[in-house]
Amino acid sequence: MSDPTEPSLFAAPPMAEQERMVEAVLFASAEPVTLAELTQRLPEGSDPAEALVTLRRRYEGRGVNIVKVGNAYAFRTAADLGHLMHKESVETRKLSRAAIETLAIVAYHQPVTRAEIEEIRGVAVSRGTVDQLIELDWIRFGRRRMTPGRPVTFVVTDHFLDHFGLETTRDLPGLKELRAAGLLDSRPLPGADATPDEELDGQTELFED
Amino acid sequence: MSDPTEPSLFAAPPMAEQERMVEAVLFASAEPVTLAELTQRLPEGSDPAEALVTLRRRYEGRGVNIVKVGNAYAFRTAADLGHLMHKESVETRKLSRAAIETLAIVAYHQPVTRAEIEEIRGVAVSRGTVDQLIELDWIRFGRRRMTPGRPVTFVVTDHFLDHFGLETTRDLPGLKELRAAGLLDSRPLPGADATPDEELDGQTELFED
Amino acid sequence: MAETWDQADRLAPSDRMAAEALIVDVDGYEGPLDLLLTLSRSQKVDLRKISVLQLAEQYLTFVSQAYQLRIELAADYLVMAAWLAYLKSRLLLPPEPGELGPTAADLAAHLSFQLERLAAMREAASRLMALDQLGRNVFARGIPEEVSRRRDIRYEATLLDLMRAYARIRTRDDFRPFALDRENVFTMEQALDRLRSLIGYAGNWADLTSFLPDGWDLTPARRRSATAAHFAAVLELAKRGQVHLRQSDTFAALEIRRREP
Repeated sequence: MSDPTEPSLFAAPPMAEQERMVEAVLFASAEPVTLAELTQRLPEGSDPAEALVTLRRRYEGRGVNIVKVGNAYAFRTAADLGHLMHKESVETRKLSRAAIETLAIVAYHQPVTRAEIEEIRGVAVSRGTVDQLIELDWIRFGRRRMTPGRPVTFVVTDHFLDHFGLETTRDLPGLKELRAAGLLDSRPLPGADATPDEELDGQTELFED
Repeated sequence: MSDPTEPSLFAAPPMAEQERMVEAVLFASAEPVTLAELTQRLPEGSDPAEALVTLRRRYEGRGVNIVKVGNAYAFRTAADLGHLMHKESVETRKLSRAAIETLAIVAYHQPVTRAEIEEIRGVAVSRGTVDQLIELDWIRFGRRRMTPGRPVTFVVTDHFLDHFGLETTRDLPGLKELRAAGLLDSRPLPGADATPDEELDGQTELFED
Repeated sequence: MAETWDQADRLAPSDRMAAEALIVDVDGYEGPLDLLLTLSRSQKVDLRKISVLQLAEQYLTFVSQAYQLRIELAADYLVMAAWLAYLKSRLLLPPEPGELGPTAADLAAHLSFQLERLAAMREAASRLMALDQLGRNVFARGIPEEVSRRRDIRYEATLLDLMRAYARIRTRDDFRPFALDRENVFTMEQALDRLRSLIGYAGNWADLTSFLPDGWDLTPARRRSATAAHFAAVLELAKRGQVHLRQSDTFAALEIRRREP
């Protein structure tokens, strides 16, 4: 970022104008637009992050709002007006109970291995379930776990966040309570081999950025 | 249209609320919306025509405006900001099968020579394919192989990892995992002696360390 | 499900036990843990405070009911039953002094932790699905604008594409059997041609296997293929009235003889 006290060769447009620009770019796109992309598209020296602050405030309580998804922003209709949009709503495939539970486990425990999902649910996870969630672009393969066998892990995608209107996985409903109750800890069966420390590291990583 | 002086059975929402509704409907609709349609979608007794007047005024001079298209209304980017829409015009195309296969081989087997790619794919790799992947900044030249002819090798770039959301190529799932996730349906046919999981031994570096 | 629980809650404990004995429907549960969670609901207490002993009893009753009704129980139900029976005995007996390993109380606490966690994840799943969802409660721009001034082609590929491509290449070999392995297959047409020219010599009863071509009895695969082809060909010839067939016993040698015109 350039030092604001240093005069730039290209004077950035006034903030009100930058706000209009951000508004136009976000409005035009159906997908969330990252801050990096906004910076790239606005004239040199612009500060879209600042423009976004006022713009978001301007749309508070309106029929459309600006939501933050991961590191990106998008206009979305206000949730209370959903009933007016019947025409636009797309019938989504009905997810099986196994798929919904698997999705929740990935979201709350990520990064999580298949074995861990099975341990929590108490049953095997079928191929179709994981496949369906990957197809929906709600979960993806994450980093391998640094434990014997180096199993792959699953994490949720930004598209998942966008779909459920979450800014980050920290906003998952009830996350704090679940964590406080110790229900997100990986707790091995007493007497079983101690869990390698790495596993716990993987757990925390996710929730701090 | 109902006479505003005549009391309706259903109290129409306040005008500010109607404005929000029109705003949301125009935003989400895949086509410009006519006044008749708005009347139909808003609660009984609403006056979308009036809501539109204030709403249009509200968007005057903003980054997006409400424009009348024939007999219908829609949001459009302000004309003077059209230049910002360059990125939106980006046309995305699927990579050709040859390119995606070549990319996959480089990712899973890097560093790999062109002859090795051809051996794995079973067909010649065209220059164009390699050039395209280099141009996309997904693969680059690696070190020369210390074998007769000292052929160049290909490796994937950081940009590739970034694009595909990988930390390292080691995070790529192996065949077993692909199969477990249901992404791979083929099963060795009975009678075929092939034991596909053992075939993985060829890819040593990646799947076992 | 909820109805079943409500109903169960209204009953006296003894009646409830009896009622549960009747709802032995293994298909209704997603494994032993799911069943245990359902059973634990009848205790109407915090999952951390459930009586694992009582739970073990209920589960074992369930399993024995299923057994009496001759319902097939998956192995994992039986493994759980064995483990709970073990746990139950450990819980009932005083700990042996100097005993190593986890105590029965630890094991019981872990089981209630597992149940609580599963219940919590189910609750979380339903809260997740109750969130405002894009395309259902909340909507994106209906007419994304795509002003084409400069055509910039961006090639797209997802990780899924990449993995599928790789999987396709690596499993290509698995598909090979689709292309018939000609080398080790003797077709019926070939056998028919061969037999037509040989049949003239079969004036007396002769074993079918003696007609097999040289070199086809060396490997089992080739022998099987040649035998099958010749057998089919002989049937065809018999149907056409060109040969007689006889077999003295099941699996005995099949003999053929030319049919005199």
